[in-house]
Order: sequence, then C-alpha cells, then structure tokens
Amino acid sequence: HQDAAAQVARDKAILVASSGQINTLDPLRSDYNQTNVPANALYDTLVVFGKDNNLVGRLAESFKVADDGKSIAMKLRAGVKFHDDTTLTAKDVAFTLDRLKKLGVGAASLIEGYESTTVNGDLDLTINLSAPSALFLPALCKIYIVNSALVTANAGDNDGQTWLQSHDAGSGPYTVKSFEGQAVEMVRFDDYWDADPARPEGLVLKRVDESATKRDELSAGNLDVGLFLTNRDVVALENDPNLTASWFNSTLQAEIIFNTRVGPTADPRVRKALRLAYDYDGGLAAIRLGKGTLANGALPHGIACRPDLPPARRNVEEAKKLLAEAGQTNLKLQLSFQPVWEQQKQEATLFQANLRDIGVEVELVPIAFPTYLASLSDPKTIPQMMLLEDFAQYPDAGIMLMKGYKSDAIGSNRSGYSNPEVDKLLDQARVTVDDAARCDLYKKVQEIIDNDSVMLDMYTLQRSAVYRKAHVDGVGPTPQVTPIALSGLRLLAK
Amino acid sequence: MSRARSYLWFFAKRLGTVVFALWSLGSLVFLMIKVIPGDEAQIAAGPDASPDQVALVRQRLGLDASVIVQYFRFWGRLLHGDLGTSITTFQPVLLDLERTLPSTLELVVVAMLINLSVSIPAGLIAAARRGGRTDGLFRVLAVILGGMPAFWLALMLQYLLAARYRLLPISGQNSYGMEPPRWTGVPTLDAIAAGNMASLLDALTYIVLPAAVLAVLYSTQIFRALRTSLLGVLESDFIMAVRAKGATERRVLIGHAFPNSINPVLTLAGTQLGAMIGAAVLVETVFARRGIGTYMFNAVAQKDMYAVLGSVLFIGAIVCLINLVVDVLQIVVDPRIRAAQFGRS
Amino acid sequence: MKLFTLDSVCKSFAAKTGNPTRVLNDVSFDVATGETLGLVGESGSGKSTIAKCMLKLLRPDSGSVVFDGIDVPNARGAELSRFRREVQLVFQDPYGSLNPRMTAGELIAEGLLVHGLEPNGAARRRQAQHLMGLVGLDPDNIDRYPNSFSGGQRQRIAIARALACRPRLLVCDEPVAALDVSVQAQVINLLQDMRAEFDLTVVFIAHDLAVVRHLCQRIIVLHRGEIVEQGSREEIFGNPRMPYTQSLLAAVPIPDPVLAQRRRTAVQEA
Amino acid sequence: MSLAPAIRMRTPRVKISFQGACVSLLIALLVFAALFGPMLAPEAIYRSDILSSLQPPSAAHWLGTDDQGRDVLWRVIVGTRTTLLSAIAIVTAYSLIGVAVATIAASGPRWLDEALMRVTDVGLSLPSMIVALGFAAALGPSLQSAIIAQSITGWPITARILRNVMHQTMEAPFVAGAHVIGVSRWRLMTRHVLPNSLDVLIVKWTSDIGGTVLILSSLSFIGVGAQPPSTEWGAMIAGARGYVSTAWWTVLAPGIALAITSVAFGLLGDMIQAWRDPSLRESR
Amino acid sequence: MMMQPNPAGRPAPVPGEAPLLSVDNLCVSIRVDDRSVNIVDGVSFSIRRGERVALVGESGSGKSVTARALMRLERRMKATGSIVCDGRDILKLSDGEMRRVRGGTIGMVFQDPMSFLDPLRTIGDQIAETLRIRGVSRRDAERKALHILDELKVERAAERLTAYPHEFSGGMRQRVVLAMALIGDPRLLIADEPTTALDVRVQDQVLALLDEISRSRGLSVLFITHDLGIVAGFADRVMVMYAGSVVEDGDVYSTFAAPRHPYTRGLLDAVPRIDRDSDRLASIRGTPPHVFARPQGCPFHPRCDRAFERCVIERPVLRELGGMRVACHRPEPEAAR
Ligand SMILES: Nc1ncnc2c1ncn2[C@@H]1O[C@H](COP(=O)(O)OP(=O)(O)OP(=O)(O)O)[C@@H](O)[C@H]1O
Ligand SMILES: Nc1ncnc2c1ncn2[C@@H]1O[C@H](COP(=O)(O)OP(=O)(O)OP(=O)(O)O)[C@@H](O)[C@H]1O
Ligand SMILES: [Mg+2]
Ligand SMILES: [Mg+2]
Repeated sequence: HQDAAAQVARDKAILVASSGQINTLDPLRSDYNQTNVPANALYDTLVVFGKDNNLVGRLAESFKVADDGKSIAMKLRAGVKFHDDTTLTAKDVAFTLDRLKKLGVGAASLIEGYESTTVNGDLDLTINLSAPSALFLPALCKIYIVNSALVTANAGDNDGQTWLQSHDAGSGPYTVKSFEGQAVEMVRFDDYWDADPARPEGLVLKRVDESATKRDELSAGNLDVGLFLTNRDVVALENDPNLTASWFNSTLQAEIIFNTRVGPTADPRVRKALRLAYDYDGGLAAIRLGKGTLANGALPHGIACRPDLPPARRNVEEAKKLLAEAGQTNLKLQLSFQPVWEQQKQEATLFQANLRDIGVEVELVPIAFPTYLASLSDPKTIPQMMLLEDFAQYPDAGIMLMKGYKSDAIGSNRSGYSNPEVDKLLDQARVTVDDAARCDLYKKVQEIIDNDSVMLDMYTLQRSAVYRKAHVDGVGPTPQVTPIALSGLRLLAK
Repeated sequence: MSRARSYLWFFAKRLGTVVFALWSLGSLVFLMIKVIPGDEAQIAAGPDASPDQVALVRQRLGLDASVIVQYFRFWGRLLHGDLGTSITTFQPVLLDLERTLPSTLELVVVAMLINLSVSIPAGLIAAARRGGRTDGLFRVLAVILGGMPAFWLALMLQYLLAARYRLLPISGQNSYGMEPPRWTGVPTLDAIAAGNMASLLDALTYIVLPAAVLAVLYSTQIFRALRTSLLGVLESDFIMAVRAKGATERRVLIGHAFPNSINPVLTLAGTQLGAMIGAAVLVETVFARRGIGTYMFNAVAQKDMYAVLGSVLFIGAIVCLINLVVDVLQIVVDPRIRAAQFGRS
Repeated sequence: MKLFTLDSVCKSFAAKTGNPTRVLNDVSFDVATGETLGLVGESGSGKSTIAKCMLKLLRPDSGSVVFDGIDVPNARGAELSRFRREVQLVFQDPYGSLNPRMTAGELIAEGLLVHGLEPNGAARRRQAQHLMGLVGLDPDNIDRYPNSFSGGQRQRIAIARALACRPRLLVCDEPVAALDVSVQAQVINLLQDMRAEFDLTVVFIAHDLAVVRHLCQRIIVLHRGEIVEQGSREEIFGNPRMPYTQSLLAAVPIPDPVLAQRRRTAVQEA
Repeated sequence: MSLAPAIRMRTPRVKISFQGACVSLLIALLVFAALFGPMLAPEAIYRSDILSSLQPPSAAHWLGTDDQGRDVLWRVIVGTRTTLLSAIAIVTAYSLIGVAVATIAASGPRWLDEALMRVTDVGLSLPSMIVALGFAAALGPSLQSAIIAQSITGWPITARILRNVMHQTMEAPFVAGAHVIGVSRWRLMTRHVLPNSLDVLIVKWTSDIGGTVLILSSLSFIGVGAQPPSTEWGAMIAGARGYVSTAWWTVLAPGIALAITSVAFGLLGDMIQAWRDPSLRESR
Repeated sequence: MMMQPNPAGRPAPVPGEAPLLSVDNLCVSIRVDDRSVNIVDGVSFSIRRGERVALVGESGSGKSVTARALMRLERRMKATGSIVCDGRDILKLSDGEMRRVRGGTIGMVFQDPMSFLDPLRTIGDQIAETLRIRGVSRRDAERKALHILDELKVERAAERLTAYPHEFSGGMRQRVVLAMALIGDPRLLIADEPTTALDVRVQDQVLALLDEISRSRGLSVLFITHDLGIVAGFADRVMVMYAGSVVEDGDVYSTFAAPRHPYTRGLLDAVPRIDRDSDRLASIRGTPPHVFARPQGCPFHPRCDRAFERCVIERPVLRELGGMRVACHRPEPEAAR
C-alpha cells in the first residue's frame, strides 16, 4: 500500500530535471539561473514582462515613474498571502529592497541606484532612486518580495541568507518542503492569490547534469520535464510517443568575445577577419541542429530596440585580405572555453578548424567560469577570445548594453571595450525617460559595437524542454525565467 | 608502566599523529586555495556585480586581510568547531557536510560491504583450490575487473541495466514519494529507522548499482591481497602442525589460515575506505547522486574556499579515524601486537 | 700483549613497554695478541651484543672498548679506517651475510677497494682469486653470485672477505652454527689454518661447547649478560668452578652411547 | 629454505609462458602505438568534421566516428601516447620522490626519519582523488595539472614501502658486514641497501602504471584532467558520454583501450614480481 | 639379530609381534619442470612398539620429508610404496580416515616450536584442538589439556592455558608442542628435531621429559636429529640417511662403536667432542648433493675415500650385514670385538 500511496503522490506531482548546482533558494541570488528558476515558483515579483516585452504589474496593481525619473509610485495588490498566512504589505517590499541594497550581492547589481522606499500605507509605497534611471523599473521583474517578518525572525548574522538558503519566505504558488542541493521539493500553496487547482500538488526540481541521463529518465517515465538537454538528445526524443519536445525562442546567444584591449585582437581588422571565418550555417545546423537564428548584432533576437543589421556570414577570402591588411600573418591565438558545455566544446573545435582555413592557429584553452570571472577585473588578463553562451537577465536592451559595453563596467564588460562615444550615448539613454528616444540611442550604440566587431555573435539559440505529453501542460518560458517558468506548469487532467 | 597508562599513551600518541596530520592537511589546502586563480569576492557578489559591490563583499568575507591573518582566523574559528561558511550557499560548511556526506558514506559503506562479501569468500575459495580451475578463473576475473575504469563501467552498466533493460533505476537515490522521513540523511538507514520496508527496498535498488561499480576495483585488490596472504600462511609451518592434529581443510582455512591472513587485508580495507570516498565522486556524477564528491567538485569550481577546506579536513578526519579503527582492530586480532603495545596481557 | 680490552661495558636496549632491558652488565675482558678466545653462553646471553660493541656496530652505554690504542666507540677518521681494516667479522648466517647482488669476487675484494689498498681492478681480482684458492674455493667461480654457493662455501667466501684486508683480529659470531657436521668440520679446520697462516687473533663466539673446546685456548662463559667464569680451556673443561658452567657442561650430549648411559645413571643416582 | 636457485627459476617459466606471451604482445602493441601512432595517424583526426559525425563502424572508419566526425580508432591509437606517456611520467616522478624521501628517512637520523614518516602519514591519510581534485583545480583543469597533482600525491606510498624495505635490508647481516669492512655510508646505501630494496619498487612502478592510467582518465572524465579535444582516453569517454545508447562505439573503444592498458601493466607487474620474488611462486 | 643388553629397561621385543610401523620402499617425489624428482628414494624400515628410532643425516637428506610422508602432510609431493601403521596402509586411507590417524595414531612434534604454533590462538585452545576435532566437549578437552601440561611439568599450567605462544620461552613452547602431539594418545610419536632450536640445558630437560613420557606410555618414537650426541643418549636404534635413502641402520651401541658405512664413520669423526681434546677434526670432503643433482651410483661416492668403480655405476642396496643394515659396496670393517 505504500507503493500505491507513492504512486498516487507521483501522479499528482511534476518532476523537473535541470542542470547545475543550486547553491541557494535565497531570491537574492536570482541573478543565477539555478536560483531564479525555483524562486520563480516560490516568490512573486512586483512586475513582470508581458507578451510584447512590456512591463505589467504582478504584485503591483499599478506603478508610475515620476517625471523626473527619480521615483516610482506603486500600489500593491490586496489580499496576497505569504506562506505563513501573513499578508503582504508595502513594508515587505521596502524590506526586500533595503536588504538587497544592504547586502550588495547578487540581484543587488540589478538595482544599482536604489535609494529608499517610502511606505505610504499598507499597500501604497514610493521607491526613491539616487539618480534618474531608466534601468530600474524593468529590473524589478527579478526582485522577489520576501516576507519581512519571517526573514527578520530568522535573520541570524547575515540577514537571513543562511535560513533562506533552504527555506522560503515567499508568496508564490509553491512552498519549499525540502532542499538538499541536488533537489528542491516543493508543495502547492493553496492560499495563493492566483490559485489554480490544475497546479500539481508536488513539484520537484532536480539537478541532473548529464543530458543523456535526463534523456533516459524521460523515456523511462521517471521525469516529467527535462531541461538543458543537448539538442541532439531533444531531437532524438521527438520520436518518443509519450514525450513532447518543445522549442522556445530565448535571449540566449552563443558568442565569442574578443579582448579589445591587448594583443592582436585589439585590432578591429583582425576581429573582423575572425568574424568572417566562422562557419555560422554549419555550426547552427550541425551543432545546434538548426535550433536558432543567425545573430545580427550584439544583442540577441527577442529584445526590443535592436537595429536591423545584416546577419554574420562566412567569407574566407575577405577575412584573409583583412588579416593581410592588418599585417598579421602566422597569427596564433588562444580561445578559452568551458569544456563542461558539450556544444560549446564542439563550437570551439569548429572555430579552430575554420580559423585554420584563414591561416590562424588556435589553441583551445579550457577555463573554469570563476577563473574567467576573475580575469575580467583587468583588461590585460581577459582571455584573447572567450566562447560563451550569454543571456539577458530580462529582455531590456539598456541593461545589457550598460553592463556589457560601458568602459566603467569593469567585471561585466567582458571585452574590455572602451569607446567614449558609446559611453556618452549610454549615459544619455539612462536619463532618457521617453521610451522611443531611448530606443534610438540603444540602436545607435549597437551599430557602433557591431561595426567595431567587439564580439563574434554566432546565433541566438532556442531553448528546449521535453515533457510527458499525457501528464504535463503549460511548459514554457517567461521573459524573466528561462527555459521554463515553473509557476506555469499544470497537470493535465486525466 | 601500568596497563591503563600504556593505553592512554597509545591513544595520546595516535591522537597526536591525527592532529598533526589534520593541521598539515588544513594548511596545505589553505595554501592551495590561495593559489587558485579566481576571486572569491567576485563569485560571492555575482557575475554582474560592480567593483564597489565586490569590494564590499571582499571586506565582509575578510578577504581584504593578509593571507597570514586569514590563515590564523581560519584556524581560530576551526578550534571553535566552526568550519566556516560557504560563500555560495551561505550555509555553515558543517551543515552542508551534514547534508552531503551521509549519502557518500552510505555509498562507500554499502560498496565496502559488497566488496568484502565478494572478495573474502572468493579469496578463501581461490586459496583453498590454489592452482585449480576455480582459482585460475577467479584470478583472471580479478585481473580483468581490476583494470576496468570505474566510471566507464558505471556508464556501461547504467546504460545496459538501467536505461536499456530497466532492471534498476537510472539515477538518483529514491523514487518520488518513497523518501523516508529525513533523519540521518542516509535513505537506507532512514527507511530502516522509519520501519518502512518499501522505502528501504526502493533505496536499495537505487544504491546497488553505484555501490557495486564502486566496489569492483577494490574487491579485486582485497581478493588478491587475501589470496596472496592466505597462500603464504598456508605454506607456513604451524598450518602443517594443525593438519598434523587431524584438522579438516575447512578448519585449517577458516580457523587458522584466515585469521592469520587478515592483517594485510584489514590495512588494505582501511586505506580503501579513504580512497573510496574519493572515488565516489566518479560514481556520483554518473548516477547523479548527492554526495561529498559533487559538493567538493562544485566548491572547487566556484572557489568556495571554506567549503573545500572543510570537506578536505572532514574527509581527512574520517580517514584518520578509520586508520585508528584499523589499528585497534589489529590489536584486537593479534595478541603479539597487543603485547608489543601494552605489554603482557 | 693486550690487543683488545673491554672494561665494564654495559648495554641496555629500550623495550617497547616497561624499563629498558639490560643485556650486558659490567663486562670486562682482554684479548691477548695471537690467542683464540672463546665466548660461550646460551641464546640471549649477550654474545652477539658483545661482538657488536667490539666492532662499533653498537655503542656501549658505559665502559670502554679499546683496540690497540684506539678508543673504539669514539674512533673516527684515519683511526676508524685502521680499525675497520684490522678488525673483521664473520657471521653465523651464511645466507644473509653476503650481499646477494655482488659476485664472489666483488665481495671478497670490497675491503681492498674501500680501503684503497689495491686501486687496480685487475690486481684486486687476482687477489680475490688467490684468496678463494686459499679458503678452498675454485677461483673460476669468482663471477658467480652468492646464491649459487652452498652454505659451507658461502662461509668460505665470508672468511676470504674478512681476510682480504689482512686483519689482525677476527671476530667470529657462531660461524659454524648453521652448518652441517661434515661441513662444520671443514670450516673449523679452515679457521684453524687461516689463524696460523695470517697470524690472527680470534674471538670465537659459539654456543656449542664442543666446538669451543676444540678451537679455543681461553674461554669466557656468559650468562644473562654477565661473565660467569673465564679461564683456560683446561680450567673450564677440566675443572669448572661455577655451578652454571658445570650444568652447562653436563647438558652437552656426547656421541657415545656407552658414556651417555653412564652419565644418565649417574644423574639418576644423584 | 635451502632450495637451490637454479630450480626456483626453472619452475615458473613454463607456467607463465602463455600469459607472458600475451602480456608482452599487448605491451609491445601499446608501446608501438604510443611511439608511432601520432606519426601514422591522418591529420583529419585533429580537426572536426561535424558533417560526418557519429558514423557507425564502416570500412572507412573501423570504429566509426565521434561527435566531431573524427575517426575513433585513430584517436584511440593516438591517445595511447598521451595516456601512456603521462602515466609513465607520473609514476616515474613520484617514484623518484619516493626513493629520495625513503633514502633520506632510512639513512638519516632518527628524528628525520620520524618527521618524514609523519609527513608521509599525512600524504597517505588523504584519498588521492580528493587531493588530485584540489590540485587540479588549483592549477586549472588540464592534463599537466592532473599529472602534477598525481605526481605529488603518489609518492607517500612508495616512500613508505621503500623505507620499510630499506629498514629491513639494513637489518640484514650483509649490511653490517659491509659496515664492518669499512664501507662508506654512501657506498653502503647505493651499493648494498638500495639495490637490495629496489625490487619492490620495480614491481610497483610497473603495476602502478596501470592504476595511474585509470586515475588519470578518471580525472579527465570528471573534467579536471585532460580537456577535449585532447586525445586522452578519459576525456574521450567524457566527451562521448552522451552517446552511449546512440553511438556506442565512441564510448566503448577508449574504455576498452583503457582496460587493456591497465590490465597489461598490472599483469606485467605480477610477472616481474613472480620473476624477482621466488616466494610467490608455486613451489616455495 | 644380536641384541645389546637393555640398559634403560625398555620393553623387550616380543618375537613375532608385528611392528607398529613398517615402511616399505617409500619414495617421495616432487614435480619440477614436468619431471619427477625423488626426494626420498626407496626407504624401508620398521619400528616396533615401544622402540625409539633415531633418524640422522645432514641437512637436505630428506629426513623431514620422510617424516611428513608418514603423516601424508606433504601436499605437493607424491608418495609411493607402502606405510603400514597399526595394520593399515596409510597411503591407501581416505582423507577422512587419514585425519583420524593424524593426532590419533601418530602424533608429531616439530623443530621450531615458535613457527609451529598459531600465533593468534591461546595455548589451551591449540592443545585442546586435537581433541575438539574429534568431538570432545570443550570442558573435557581443556581438562585433558591441563592434565597433560601437568604431566609435562609445566608449572602453573592452568594460567598458562590462556596465554599466547609469544609469551612463552623456547623450552615451554616445545612442551606445548609436545602436549599437542600427546593429547590424542598416539601410538607413534614422530619428533622432527624437537630440540634443535633450544639451548643445551633446555634441550637436556626436554629430552629427559620425552624419555620419561615415552617410557611411561610405551610410545614408539621416530626421532629425527642431526646431533649424534642426542642419538647416543636417547635412541635404541639409529638410521642414517644420505641423499634420500637410508645408508645404515643398526642399534646405537654397535653403530657408534663400529659404523659400517663410510659416511657414518665420517660423521662420527667430524664431531668435536666435549669430553676430550682433539687437534684436528676429520672432515668429509665436499658437500652433500642437492636433491636435484644427486650423483649416479652410490650417492656418497664423490665424497667417499673408499669408493671404487662399482660405486660410480651401481647404487648399493640396504643389506643385512652383521646384525645391521648397510647400503655400501665396500663397508668399513666390522669391529674387532
Ligand atoms: N636491537 C635490540 N633491541 C632490543 N633487544 C635486543 C636487541 N639486540 C639484542 N637484544 C636482546 O639482547 C639479548 C642478547 O642478545 P644477543 O644477540 O647478544 O644474544 P646472543 O648471546 O648472541 O644469543 P644467540 O645465541 O641467540 O645469538 C637478547 O635477549 C636479545 O633479545
Ligand atoms: N616443498 C618442497 N619443494 C621442493 N623441494 C623440497 C620441498 N621440501 C623439501 N624439499 C627438498 O627436499 C630435500 C629434503 O628436505 P628435508 O626437509 O627432508 O631435509 P632434512 O633432512 O629434514 O633437512 P634439515 O636437517 O635441514 O631439516 C631438501 O633438499 C629440500 O630442499
Ligand atoms: Mg648471537
Ligand atoms: Mg628437517
């Protein structure tokens, strides 16, 4: 009978397998995808991006940016309950933002410029900024509101980071039952303000790194949803009658970032030549199995405010000519990559072969992500070329450009790119409240960047999810959660 | 010297060795971590953090102090039983270990049980039939299995037994809904504690393949050591004396040869336990089990210094403990060692 | 003339547990030039320990060991070198006492080499062959390794090796104990011949009293690290004074059934 | 005890001949592959040809192609050099360290011996895999750092074993004999003690190569050793891991090569041991 | 057969009584390189009830192998011929029956008592084991063990039962080994150099003990040694072995007085004597041959001063000669008596 009971529970649950270590459930770390995915099921945000990449309220019933751009007035939804049955108020919002500012880690980097929150009433508040910023409001889509009373009660000596690592203080549709690093087990919160009985009673997010294992578990029926499978495995599973393999557009972009400061890649002509060497179509077809769109510009498809640039193309002759012009013969370069990512490894090898065609020898240098991050603090230590998959925290051109290309964004400006003109345009955009005008500035910046060949943008990738046809519904991403939003999952009625 | 005092002296000496070992270990790892390129503060602050934020974090983690100061702080905390706090999970490392280690220990202990329950009978049979066909077969098997890369074997068996023929689960540690209430964090133990047979069976189906794969290499080693040791002992004079009393071969083997051969096997099994904890990472990655291997691997990858230090020290302590137990066992088994350590009994 | 003097030598070994055990207790004796001194005692009585102290293989806890004016425990440099040349040792175990990875020739000539007595390799080899002939080995076997020789032959190699440097004193620690009777007789005879040939002073350690009686002019009886009795062969065997010596002698079996029977009846009557 | 050596040597020769022939053949093949494989291999195995990836075994590619379209058989053959050379380098390096430590410990004063052995204890008390993981991470994940890590972690066992053997040897009467003859300390250690203690090391050196090959590939497998696109076997298996069910040849081939190598060297070690140590032979 | 007066008061031989042990043409061989080598090469002898026979010979002559063959303890060797003990042919017994003979009909004492005791078991355990194997209860077996240690004059025997071998001195250990052999009440005791590892004084005690016990129990003893002194004091009869065969067999008095085989003669002359001075020892030249290199013809001929052509070609058989048995083509002259 225990087996039977277990089977019943299993039928009412959805098991999701994802990749990578989940360090913490503390929504503070929503900048890491491994945390953002479960946090999205446990917490709510004030605003979210809607269908057309426009911001809509979630916990916020309404919001309005002041004309000077220095404050935002907000009214909260009434009757939202936290999991411990207390009601969400403006105090909780203030607490959440203050905590982030105080700790200064993780998602705090998204809301730079936050000054304070004025609580005007239970559901009424004003957020004050130190300077006008067009970047602030969209960032709120990644700020999960925590239960101030609960976190205060469990603050410990680090503002609740220890406690929140394995507990939740949210108002989301699920609440944490257990968390062991390799798996988060969640149960449905029945008092959720947006309750839906079709949500599964149990929701498990497991870490299974190996794509093949996920593939086998899915075919065996042990998993309901599989994320981060290699494209090859997903395509293989498309034939399984019990499974559905879905592809979603995303903001994930595969790219090779050049060091624009030192070495041969400091020369734009060399960078341009390298860009002309890669076999974009071959890579997309053979490695990504066609699941993506060739890149045209620095920012991934699916983001607003992109100029209409021509997609990158391979042109060996032109590349050789450019190299000759730059006086670079017998060029030897290093390409850093993270060998843990199967497909990136293949791309690295492919690029190596492509460059041989234009007479450039490439040494492949495996690198661990922390080492890479550390190298960014000084342009001189940035790898000559780094192969990465990068994605937008949320689909806003401003934040990506600001972090990625401004000369003072040390640490996140991964090419060491420094262009006064770009800096000026971006500063201007920051204080431009008018959306259209800001958009034009962003487009201009992107054109400059593309012309400078700061990176080799390969393609914007599709993300996939494979799930059990007869069991699961509602599999899909939202702009702030990829590859899928757990909160959207539903059980299919039998 | 009195008996009690020599016992005390024995343990004091062993303890001294253990402390020295742990100290050098900790210092070594500390040094190593400091050599690793990569900035802990940057990782703690997040990939998009601004330089100011990173500096703030650096200060809060005490990473702005000189290495020497950090070193002493580290030991100071350690003496208070604090292994430090992970910079990625914000958990006390001890807590993280408490979550991950039991699972590894379960794997290792089950593997050791499989190891011994296969290798010892095989060793005894081979020695009893030395030169015979069974002996030859066992030896060939031992050679071949001993050369198998564990991770490769794990992959192949996982594919064949689990993915292809679905005889065993593919990965993980429990089926959904079968988890026993968490008490020790060891599924099998917890199931036993909860008196839940179904859950125990479930946990066993999950552990048997990983443990068996982990056991293979080590059981061939024990088999060979036991066989060699037994053959040596069986050649020795006192065995002839036992035969001259009219003892059966069974009695000779089990009653006399085996106890006299156990010493090298004990020592080997002791070192193996330590090595198995290390090798568990291979099996854990293939079977997607939680465990100290994966934890350490992550910690190293994220330059989570205290997590690495803590795990290494903890594993070191466990290994030292195992060595101590092996020492004590040898003393229990062999009256000569007993006499050498504690004088006449 | 006194060649070797031991005076009040004491030696203890640290036991793993408990107090150190005293193995030599105030042992004093001299070895006169040209004599053959026998050292007898039961197993564990300290015979080998004395030999080791004499050869600077062990350092006595107290007391002095002097060889021909050399303070043995503290000798170094040229003095030590002379000591090492002039005092040699033959061991009991013919199997363990020869380095299995050196040929007979290398073994025998090693002393000549390390003391620089014969820098020329060919000459060394000739001398080794000469010595082999002297101790009754076939010089053609010079390039064979020890494990292809029998026990008695190895003991001959060991003796040749000891004699290579023309020592003045030879310490033999039970050199025949491991050998068969027939071979034992050969080695004893060889030792006697060599003693004459090389004009050696010999300290002969044994527990076989019959061999000692046969070989030694003066005998020291040891018991538990102390000298019980010492005297000439005639004194010890003809008229032992100490009860210990008497009991020792009485226990030695005599290969003559009639005498043995007579002795047994005497004991039964007593 | 007093068996003549002549007989001892004759006894086992017949017994091992078949096994011996197999092992010799295997070792010869491996050495050949390591020496000449990279020279004979087609250049194509170093570059990716995505379009012909994962082809099953055929006349053109006897063991099929991998995910980058490279010939698996050739990669396995070329990998012999990487794997074998690394393993030999590692074992040699730590054996040398071990010999040095053991010699110093055995010939030096007591306190030094004691201190060195305590340090060795520490080295022994940590699973080498864990240390290797740390070291490899410290120096960045690469074949070189895996080699360095293993060289550094391997020596304690060698040092301990050798030191114990040397101590035993030093107890042997022939050492005292050499001492009495006036042999210098240096000659004593190098001519008398070491040669009579090294047997165990030669055996260990050989059989350790097999074990080291396994550890090295394990490290590569979990991503801290050789990195793709290196032809190291463990890295090849790691890279092919996802294709166990769809393209079995990519995983099977390097795995079998690994197993064969470690078995061959293990057996070679056994043979040398049996040859050098008569006590292990059938007739005692 | 001419008999000496029986000074020790041993039971006189009963004429016509079947010997306790009779060995006929015993060969023990071992396979080396697919070739079979005889280590023991056609040995025949018998032992009467209550008789003590000494087996002497140089190292490697095959004494121990013979002794073990009597108990079928050499597992890798093949024995042919016949060994009839107490009416049963040992070589034809099943393994189960053989186990009953071991420790039951025949007891065995070994040379090095330390290496012949299991270091991990208490003395009491090991002595009692002989009986425990035969189904005797633990209590009874231990009582019997205690009794036998008392008989062997072990002081504080009760305490000693719980001690381990390493806590005993050499002489004590040898008594324990003796007790192990005697507790099963054997008819024949095979003692393989039981005193070689002991000091003379302890040897003396152990021999006296053995003498006393064998007499009181009427035991037959096969005593292996290479010490001719012990033979003279202990045995009724002596057999001399050389290179795997018995070369001389006779009662101690006649043999010691006038050995007929040159080898025996040589042995006796080579022994230095405690009771008289000698200038130079007579020695036998050469060394005993290795088992695998035994010469053709008489195995002793390369070392023999009396050898002539026939010795090189023909191997002498053991033949009756003046009340003794000798295997020599040209025996030493009989004693003029
Ligand atoms: N290195 C040592 N450490 C501890 N005890 C020792 C050591 N060497 C000798 N002894 C002890 O000293 C005592 C005397 O030993 P020694 O070897 O001198 O005796 P011996 O008279 O030569 O005996 P044997 O006749 O057996 O050779 C013995 O009890 C022995 O156990
Ligand atoms: N298991 C064996 N394998 C090969 N040869 C053996 C074996 N056992 C004994 N021998 C050989 O058989 C010969 C006779 O051995 P045995 O032990 O009977 O001699 P022994 O007369 O008892 O000598 P010792 O006086 O040394 O005890 C020896 O040369 C020995 O090397
Ligand atoms: Mg001695
Ligand atoms: Mg014998």
